[in-house]
Amino acid sequence: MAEIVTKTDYMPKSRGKLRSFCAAFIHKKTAVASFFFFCLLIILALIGPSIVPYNPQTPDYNHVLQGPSWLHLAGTDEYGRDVFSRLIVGTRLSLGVGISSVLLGAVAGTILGLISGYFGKWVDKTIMRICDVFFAFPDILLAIGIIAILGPGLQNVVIAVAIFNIPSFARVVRGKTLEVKEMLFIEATRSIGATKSRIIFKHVFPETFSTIIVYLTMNLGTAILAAASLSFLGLGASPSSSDWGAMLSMSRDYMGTAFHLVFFPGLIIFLTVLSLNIMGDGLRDVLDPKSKD
Amino acid sequence: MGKYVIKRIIGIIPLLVVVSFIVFLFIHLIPGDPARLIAGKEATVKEIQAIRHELHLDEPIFQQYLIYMDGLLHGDFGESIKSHIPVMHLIGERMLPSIELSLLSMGWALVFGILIGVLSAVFKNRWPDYGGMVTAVSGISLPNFWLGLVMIQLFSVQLGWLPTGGADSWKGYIMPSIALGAGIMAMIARFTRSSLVQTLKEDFIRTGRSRGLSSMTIVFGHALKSSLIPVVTVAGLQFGFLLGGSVVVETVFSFPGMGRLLIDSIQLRDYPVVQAELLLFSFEFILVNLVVDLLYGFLNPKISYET
Amino acid sequence: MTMNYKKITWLCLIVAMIMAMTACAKGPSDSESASSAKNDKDITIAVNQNFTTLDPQNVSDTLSISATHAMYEGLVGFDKNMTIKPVLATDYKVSKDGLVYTFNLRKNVKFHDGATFDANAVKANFDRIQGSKGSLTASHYLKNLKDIKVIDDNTVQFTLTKPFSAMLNKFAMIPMISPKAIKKYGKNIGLHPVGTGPFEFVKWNQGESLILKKNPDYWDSNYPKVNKVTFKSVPENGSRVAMLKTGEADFVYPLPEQNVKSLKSSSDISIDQTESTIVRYVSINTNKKPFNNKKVRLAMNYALNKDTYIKVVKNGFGSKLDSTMSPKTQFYSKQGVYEYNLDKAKKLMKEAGYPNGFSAEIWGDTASDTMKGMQFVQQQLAKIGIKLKVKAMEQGTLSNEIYSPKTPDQAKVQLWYVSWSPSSGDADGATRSLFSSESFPPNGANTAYYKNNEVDSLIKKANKSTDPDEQAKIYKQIQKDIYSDAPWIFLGVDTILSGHRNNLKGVYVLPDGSINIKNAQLK
Amino acid sequence: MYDLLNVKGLKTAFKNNNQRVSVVNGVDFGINKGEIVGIVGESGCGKSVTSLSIMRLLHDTTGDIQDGKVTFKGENLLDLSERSMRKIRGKEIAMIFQEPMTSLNPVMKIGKQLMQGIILHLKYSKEKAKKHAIDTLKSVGIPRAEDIMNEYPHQLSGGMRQRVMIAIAMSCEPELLIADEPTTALDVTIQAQILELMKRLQSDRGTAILMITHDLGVVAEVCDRVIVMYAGRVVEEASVDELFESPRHPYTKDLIESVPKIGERKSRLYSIPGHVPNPNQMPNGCKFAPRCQHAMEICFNKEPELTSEEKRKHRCWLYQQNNVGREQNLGSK
Repeated sequence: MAEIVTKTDYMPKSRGKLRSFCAAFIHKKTAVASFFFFCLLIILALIGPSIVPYNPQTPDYNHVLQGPSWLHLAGTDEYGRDVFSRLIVGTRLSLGVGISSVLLGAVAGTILGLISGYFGKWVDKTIMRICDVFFAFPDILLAIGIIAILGPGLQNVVIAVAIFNIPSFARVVRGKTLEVKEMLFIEATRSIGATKSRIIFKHVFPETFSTIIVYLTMNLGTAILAAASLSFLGLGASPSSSDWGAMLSMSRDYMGTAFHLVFFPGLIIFLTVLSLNIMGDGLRDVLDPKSKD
Repeated sequence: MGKYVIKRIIGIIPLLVVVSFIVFLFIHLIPGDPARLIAGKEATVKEIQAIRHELHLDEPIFQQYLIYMDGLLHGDFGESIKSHIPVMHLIGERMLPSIELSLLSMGWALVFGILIGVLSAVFKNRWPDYGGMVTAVSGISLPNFWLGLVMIQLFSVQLGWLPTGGADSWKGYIMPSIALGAGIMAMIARFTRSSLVQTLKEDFIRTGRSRGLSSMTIVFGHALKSSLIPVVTVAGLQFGFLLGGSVVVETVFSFPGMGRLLIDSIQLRDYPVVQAELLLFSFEFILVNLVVDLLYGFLNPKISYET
Repeated sequence: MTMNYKKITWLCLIVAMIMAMTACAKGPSDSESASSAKNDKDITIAVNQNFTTLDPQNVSDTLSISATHAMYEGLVGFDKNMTIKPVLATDYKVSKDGLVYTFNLRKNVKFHDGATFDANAVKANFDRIQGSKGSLTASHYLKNLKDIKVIDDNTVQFTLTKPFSAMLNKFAMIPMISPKAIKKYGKNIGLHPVGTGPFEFVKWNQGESLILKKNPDYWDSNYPKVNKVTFKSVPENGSRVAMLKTGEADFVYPLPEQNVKSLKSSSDISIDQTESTIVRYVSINTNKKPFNNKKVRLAMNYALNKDTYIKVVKNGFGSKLDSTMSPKTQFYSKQGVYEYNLDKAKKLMKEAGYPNGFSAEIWGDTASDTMKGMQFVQQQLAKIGIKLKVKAMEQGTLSNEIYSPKTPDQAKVQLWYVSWSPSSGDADGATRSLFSSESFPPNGANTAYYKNNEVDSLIKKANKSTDPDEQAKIYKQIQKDIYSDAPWIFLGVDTILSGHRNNLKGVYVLPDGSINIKNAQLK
Repeated sequence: MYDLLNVKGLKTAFKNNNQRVSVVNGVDFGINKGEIVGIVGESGCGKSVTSLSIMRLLHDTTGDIQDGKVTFKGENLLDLSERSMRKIRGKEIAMIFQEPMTSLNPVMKIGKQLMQGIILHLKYSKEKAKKHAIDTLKSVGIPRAEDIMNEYPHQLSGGMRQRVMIAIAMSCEPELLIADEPTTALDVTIQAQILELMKRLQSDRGTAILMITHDLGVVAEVCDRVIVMYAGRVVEEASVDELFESPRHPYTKDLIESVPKIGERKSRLYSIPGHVPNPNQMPNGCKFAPRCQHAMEICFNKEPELTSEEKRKHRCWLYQQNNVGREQNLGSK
């Protein structure tokens, strides 16, 4: 979908936009810091497995549950595996689940929102009612229900989390679409007889793009938290994977004896979500100053 | 307004019927056989069949729904498949702690959230604002189960100040309500801030100042009330969620709330309990929405209830 | 102008403080219950689950059984080692053909509501169970019961349809409810327990706690020795341990193995170990390739280091499973363990035609110790090239996956990490459902789809026998046959760990995992 | 020296992208008791900021008073603590604003908004305040004053709201009323009513009024004396009659020129060429020079002083450098 924005007729405009965006974003120091932290995480997710000091899956039954030391920065777990290495390798899983579920939710939500906002009337009413119903369910209950039906596993976590992301995207995009629809140039395009789908995807969608980016960033944090909660309840990632939520779930029995097992995965989740939220705030201030939280 | 409320409440009934049907289908869609789960691992097919018959599980699903609705119309929510305890009793016992916990979490989240939001808005772009917003963003970013675990480790195990869980004394409510409220507080703080910042730019604020009103009167007497609409919206939504019980936090603190009952019942495919609880939950949610709507009217006199 | 908002800052701080104070001030009214809860003769027991019901004839989970056994008693019961002893009966007699059981009842026993315990009360109870048409759990125990006869006030006689060697164990699982209460409460008896036991029911807060008090008129005047017992459900392991440390709880069960070390240093806490009837294993679907090859199954057994299993997964507590049942189960007979031997395992794999191993799925529930065990099996079998996918499923889903296939060929289960404990500690319960070919799912729990005609006929023979020695011999053979066929990866026998404050004595956990509080005593 | 308010060398700057930009730059003027003084100028000339500076109402902006003196009844308001300043606001000096739609709190009943100031400043009891509030509402010509006390702003029309604003401002009998474009947002017929009302109040109560407007018609109708501002400076000050009869500053002339007059037929309305200069790109000399038809060389290099001439003042080289131009002008009179 992103290619639509970079289509030739938008090139000059978006490049100028990009420059002014960078100029404004650079002033948000915390957001920039968060951005770099997030980049670091992405890099870890990509190259993590090849740089870790220990194989994250190899057990060492003679060194179980050791506290943090220079040898094992974040200690070892109940099988003697290096927690630090597992956290790094787990970046790929945890970010992957978060990103794919939010993207999935964003794509579906955006399409629904565009349709709902553009066509209005009963289409709008129907879509929004359904979204309301989904909205009214607490995320985690909905996810538990979905997973109960689909069965456990990461791909189902992705689906569950994506599903409860749809309404929020649909709503935001719809609101923005309503706004954009009234703008003059859309009116103009319509008058030259452009097709509906062309108007929606070539003209309305790019206008909503900045809003979507902001929401994407913010919801990514929530999605990572939700996925972690599901794994914590034992409904998500396979317990043997180094997914952060799964690590937390496996380690909570050691709360009293090996607190580092609980502490570090929680910390990394917290920092990741924090950086995403700060980044999202910064992006919102720059890209979409009108929208409130 | 009384008329409006009655109208809304009557409007709930058909909604609940629809919800009950969806919920019924949803639950029966989940794979798993309650008869198998309660009969135990040594049970034979014949025994399980007997139980299924007893529970009407061998009838077509629509028939089952009618049987269920018939009971419902007579005020009978049925009994737990697992324990044969009346569902109303099971839920009744859990509801009070859940409501208390929700109120407490919401209460302090509102008070501190609004305070932080006000401070941040008033000191916009100065250190109290940064401090407040760092707190808020952290609150949203914290995994609440982790916060719970860390608090137990610190306050119960290390310091021994608070019990690790349970709901038998007021102390048991402190940590769960913090774990639950932290995120909500953060949200409320952010909404209050951004809304109040907008309001403080309004002309009538300047009017107020030109009349010699103090900042205190301006912020709390004038600006806050009109800034609260978005805050009430989130708070209402979150309160609805809270009433449904928080599975994760209840698990961490072994709190006897609705969330854990629901999860236990889903795991045992204890249909009547799950149905009743989801139904009740929808009802609560609709009710909270009604209260929020009424609050809108209080906060914004332009909204009238003629419709 | 910057000072303009000083007041607001102050106001906010003050409001915050007031809030904090009111939160604390809420205390006195509520805290009475908390502070007065700790009396000299009151004890608190923290357990890991919720009670599901207090109807003693409809309980199925060990925890609720524990609670009902504090309030209710059966004609016979188990002692600390799971052997049968008379309780509400003073003695009993079994006819030669194993069909007629005659019980002489204890005199001067009263239910908590004042009703008298006599032969008619016993009959009322058995009538209730048989009248339930299978919806009460206890009716499973009475499948072979033909009729019950009141001989006189203090004598009852049961007749079976066919001999059933484990019948006495089943009688031990059927406690007596006051007939008056059955009439009064009907279906709601689960909420209003009335028995003859040492403790009377006070209050049950769903999902949170169960409070019992001393029965002053208990027939054995030496008991009980404490005034009040509170059971609290605390599912989070760490929290339960914390409660024991802080003294919030006097007795904690189960005690997580990993916490033993940290608790041992504490001078006012003791840890008790009980060998249980709970066996841990991975059932192997012997009907499926490559598991239908005995060499593969043996290789898996040899590849798994049981010592490390106990050390890592069980944190050092537990013993190797050296038969199909625990040493605490009736008619147990020790077999030779498949000791860890990687070379032999690899050799067997090669012989079986899988020198490079294969891929498979291991299933289990979402309990944290199951997930830990599955991972360990995964790590161990990786050494002989078996790549396992760990699939943790929520209970309902798992049971659906396992029990819904109608025929062995439809079954999808390959490996299942699970535990088993015979509900009444008898050898039949530890064998028939697991290894008889009649017990393939959905008819039973033979998820190994193990079929051995000799075992099938031996199981039938054992049930008919009334001679314990003969039964012992039969079960010895059964265990030997099954163990050598290796339909499971034999892992371990759980050691039950419980912790208590040193001033508490007499509370113990039975091998089947139920808690006995009759002898509870505070010093 | 004027006997009510004296503004001397007032300088107010705003922070914009870490840059301080002077919006009001050395404004001098004064008001006598019971006088109606107008400040006119195009939007952006700093007239509203001047009024806000007098009231020290720059709280919620990035603005800051840099220099100057605002003496009210012998007291420099800029030296007062915020607390004492609050006692002046609303009681001694009241203010009404342009937008009656948004200048009232939309979620508070009229009565409460009105009584708040009365209770605060006059220390009346609640009942007495209510009575006083109703009286004030009646005095600004609001029918059914009792009912309106219990109504919300959105239930009133624009003109009514402005009357309410005036009532609120007048409720504590201030000595000075600053009216910032009070009629701009209203219909023409309502405008006249409001101006009439203000004039009546002034003559009844002797309240001095500082009327800030861009509309010379309003000035002509109500003011005694006029101050013309351009780019943050006073460029001319004169009595109403003098100003309209013989405007001195070319800017004033242009302003008067651009007002359409009844009975005159012109092909096009006159408009002043060019734009008000951007505050951070002020020309060096006379700020009006780039748009001035009479600009001389000096006008671009040096800024003229505000010079007194009898009872009027002006800031223009035309009248300072040589008397030729001046005599020419006088001659034309």
